[in-house]
Amino acid sequence: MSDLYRDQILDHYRNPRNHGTLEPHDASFEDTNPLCGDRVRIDLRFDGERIADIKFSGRGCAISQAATSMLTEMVKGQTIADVRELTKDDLLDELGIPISPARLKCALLGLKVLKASAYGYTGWPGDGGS
Amino acid sequence: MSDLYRDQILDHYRNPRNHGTLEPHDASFEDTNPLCGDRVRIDLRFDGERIADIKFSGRGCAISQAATSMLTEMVKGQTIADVRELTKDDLLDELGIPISPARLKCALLGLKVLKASAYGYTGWPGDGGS
Amino acid sequence: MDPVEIREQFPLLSSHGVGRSVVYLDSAASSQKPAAVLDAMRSYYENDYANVHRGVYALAERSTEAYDNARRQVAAFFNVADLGEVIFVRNTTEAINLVAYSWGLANLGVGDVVVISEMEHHSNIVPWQIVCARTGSRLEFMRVDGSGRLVLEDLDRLLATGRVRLVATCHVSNVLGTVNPVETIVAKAHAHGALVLLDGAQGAPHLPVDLSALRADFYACSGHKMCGPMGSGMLFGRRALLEAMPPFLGGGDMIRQVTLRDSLWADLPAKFEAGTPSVADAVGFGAACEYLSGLGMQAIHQHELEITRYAWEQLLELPDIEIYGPPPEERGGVIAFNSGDVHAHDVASILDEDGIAIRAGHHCAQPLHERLGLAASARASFYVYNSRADVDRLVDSLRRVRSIFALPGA
Amino acid sequence: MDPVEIREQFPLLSSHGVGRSVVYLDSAASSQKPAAVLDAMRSYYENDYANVHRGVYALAERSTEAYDNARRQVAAFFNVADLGEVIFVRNTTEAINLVAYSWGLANLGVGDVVVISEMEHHSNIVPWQIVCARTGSRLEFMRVDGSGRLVLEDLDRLLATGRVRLVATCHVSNVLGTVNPVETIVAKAHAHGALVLLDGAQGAPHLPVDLSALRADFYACSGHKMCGPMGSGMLFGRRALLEAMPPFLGGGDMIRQVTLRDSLWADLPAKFEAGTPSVADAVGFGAACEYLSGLGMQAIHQHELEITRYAWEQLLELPDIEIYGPPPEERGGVIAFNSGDVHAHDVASILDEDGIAIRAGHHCAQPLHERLGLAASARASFYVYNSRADVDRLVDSLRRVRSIFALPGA
Ligand SMILES: Cc1ncc(COP(=O)(O)O)c(C=O)c1O
Ligand SMILES: Cc1ncc(COP(=O)(O)O)c(C=O)c1O
Repeated sequence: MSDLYRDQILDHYRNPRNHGTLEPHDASFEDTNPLCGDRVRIDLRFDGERIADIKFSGRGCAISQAATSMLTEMVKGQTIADVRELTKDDLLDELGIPISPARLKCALLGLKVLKASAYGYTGWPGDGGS
Repeated sequence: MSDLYRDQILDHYRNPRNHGTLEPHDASFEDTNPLCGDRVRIDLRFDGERIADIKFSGRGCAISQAATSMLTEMVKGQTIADVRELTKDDLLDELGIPISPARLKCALLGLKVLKASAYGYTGWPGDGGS
Repeated sequence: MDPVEIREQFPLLSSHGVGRSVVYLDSAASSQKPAAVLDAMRSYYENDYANVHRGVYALAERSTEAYDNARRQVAAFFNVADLGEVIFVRNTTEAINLVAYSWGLANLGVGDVVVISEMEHHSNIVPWQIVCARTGSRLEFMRVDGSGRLVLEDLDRLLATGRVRLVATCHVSNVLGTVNPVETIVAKAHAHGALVLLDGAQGAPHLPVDLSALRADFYACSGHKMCGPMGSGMLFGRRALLEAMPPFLGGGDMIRQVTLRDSLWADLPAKFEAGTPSVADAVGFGAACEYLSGLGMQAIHQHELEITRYAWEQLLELPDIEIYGPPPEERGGVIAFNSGDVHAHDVASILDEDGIAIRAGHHCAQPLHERLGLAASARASFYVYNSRADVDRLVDSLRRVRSIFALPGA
Repeated sequence: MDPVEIREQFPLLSSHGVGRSVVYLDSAASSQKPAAVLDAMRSYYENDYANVHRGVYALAERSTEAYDNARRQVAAFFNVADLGEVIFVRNTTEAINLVAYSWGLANLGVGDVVVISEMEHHSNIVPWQIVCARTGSRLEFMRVDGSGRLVLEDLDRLLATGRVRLVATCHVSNVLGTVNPVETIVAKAHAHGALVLLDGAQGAPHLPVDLSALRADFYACSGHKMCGPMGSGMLFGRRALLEAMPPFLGGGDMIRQVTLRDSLWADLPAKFEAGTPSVADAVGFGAACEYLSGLGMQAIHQHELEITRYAWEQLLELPDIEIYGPPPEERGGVIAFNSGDVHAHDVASILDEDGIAIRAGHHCAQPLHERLGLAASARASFYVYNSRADVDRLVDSLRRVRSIFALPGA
């Protein structure tokens, strides 16, 4: 019916995985895509280097919310090093739909927030002379 | 040889009539065409309403200087009312050459100065509730 | 007016064009161009090209004549008799900034008030924020009521303080479509000694605008929204105001005389057109004005009223559609809406799959969306080349949106 | 490089064009356009037209891609890696005013000095007069020596005061043709903590310009002088400076977030491009850069050196010709001159009768003409489509001027 709005995307949009907030959390970050008003927040709880729990909240288009939902499933149980290596292509492959340049910012908002949230916990790459 | 630079024009340019200044004078005005740097000054001496003497000075292109020279011949001995009625077409007819829009300001600089000079003596049309 | 015939005059949309199957409903952002406009520009470049002003050779004279002629065409379109009152600018945004920087910096001070409204485009908000901050003057607002109309009591209340120097508001809202009561606003402001700037970006393309009758002090618009090229726009200003204002941009063509220490300004309109103007874009703008006059602005307005009413009725057939702004007879050819809780970007993406071009987002009117409690809206806008068939395709595709998102009733 | 062949690529000048018999020697004012540039613009309007930014439909994406691509082309032409450092403007004049208003108003104060030179175009004089007057800073000058070169000792003396915040000068003079020692000027200024703005209006079209190597802080140029459309130009600025500067024009596209009271600015380059940009003109500008790169900027420079040397030699064969500025090997393709005491306007009018287009007047450089003790000069300027045959026709026609005005030796 739609190249973009496949069942998997709509399913994640209607039934977001790992939705909500974590209190207390070890790290949290929120950002908005100013052009469309999409907003995503991600809370993380760590077990050493490993993501023990992750939850996201926010509002926005189906693409940004579904992509973030799928992203939380991808990284739950992974290490910070894994998150660091995650590329936008990894996420786009997982989404499996043709994202046009104008919608790219929607699709990648969650990833941007996740990275910021994880780096907020460990320090940004390049910080502290590492 | 040239549509614009006919003998009459060149003659007036090389041998300007009524060239110089009048001291004392009854009226005098000077203006420049800022775009090309042409400058014309006209001095007038009146005998009642009649232009008893007229002299012009300045520098500039052949068109502006020749046109002013011809103009002084046209108006010497005329009344202020005559000057008031003089139109740019009268002067352009007298010049008798095809003046392009870009050179119009050159051709009409002297007329503009003459009118300002004469009005400076009698007051501008519309001044003083007349 | 037959939009199907008119469509053939627009190369992109015509039956030979790449957009022959596209339903273009984003003319409020920018309109497509008729061949007449593109041809006029090309012909200028190929037959009359030179820089303008001061050149004594034949090409430069033809180029200057083309520029002057474009100004006459634009002035005639707006019924302005004095060509010095028509300043060519890049777009509405530059026109408003010109007034803000030139008139605003010179005339606003502590205690003075500039009034805008909640429904303004960012281009009629940000320049006033900048200038008010610089001059210590205050920015105040007319609110928008529940039906998308300006709350004129706010204007009365503000004017009554005697502090208002300028009222700057849009002729037509680019989101709500509201046609503001600009004659009333002008009369009220003038009665209190305040000037009026109208942002005509959405007015000039769609309504007959007679600037002699309207008596606004400034009027700004964009050529690219009215069949003209990008890079063209107009600032109209009353001569006495423009003459009293200091220049804005400094450079070639706007001066009478320059010494190392000082300069004398040129006469209007050159005083506000520093540097080499975009003559080609002005020529295209002039041709666009001729084109629109040929169709007739009253006929264009009528056509838009009809298609907007039709779209309004058809859209409201869909459950859960929310339309913002006043009823069709009080608006220009713009309808902003949301479909259930589907995000406007998702709506626009699905419509795009069906070849329907609408805009989604805040349409450079964030404060208005804030006021309406919305993150975004979808917006369909209509122009001379849009037909009822376009509306039907829009509505069909919106049904598909509903079914994809499984909205109740789909 | 074969100018006769190149001429065929310019519709106006080609053997089918209205200007086939015209000798166009006014490219310093504005260049003619190759078909490649006009075709790129037309194709954009006919196949990819929509407003840019934020549109999610296919046309808007193509339009945005066309705009981004144009910026990549212009950036590549000037060897700029960071696209955020390339701001599209209407022309050189707007670029310089942008720096004057944005950087100048924020950074200049009482006691500060801006240094320009006696050979500047009004566009690089008037903005600094305006901003210095507003900020209480002082405008100082490098003089021009008898051979038309900048007196660099003036720069040294002024820099030594420690007061100079900015040195703004032309890359190439539009009257004298002087190619200024811009590397030296940049080094001197930077050594004293002053910034450098180069007015590249006459540099960019004629010389290879590598902005990574040059290290100027700002570089301004006009597309219409380099085979591009009117309405296109570039301001290059170093990222750190542009980021620290407040915006200039306020409106759509240059903001990240707007509330009624406050705004957050967008990232570069959008921060300095308020309102709907002229994408079509940017596309044409990009195509012009490609076109010039295809010919090769080094080859263009070489061609101009040769034709200027030839013209110089031929002109000096005429008695009473006075040429202003340095010898041909130190200049761009511009020769300003006077023929005996014949006024430059008369020269240009007679040349026009012979189909030869030159400029006459002060060329927007009144202070320089004052300095040279001239009311006006005649100016012939050369570009890629000019050949030795054009020079020969110029010289023949100047002989006619002499004979009409019966100059001695005619
Ligand atoms: C040296 C110089 N600077 C600035 C300008 C102004 O260029 P524009 O009119 O395109 O803004 C010119 C051209 O006229 C020039 O030659
Ligand atoms: C009401 C209104 N004002 C101003 C603008 C800004 O127009 P431009 O981007 O052409 O400067 C627009 C269009 O986007 C508009 O709709």
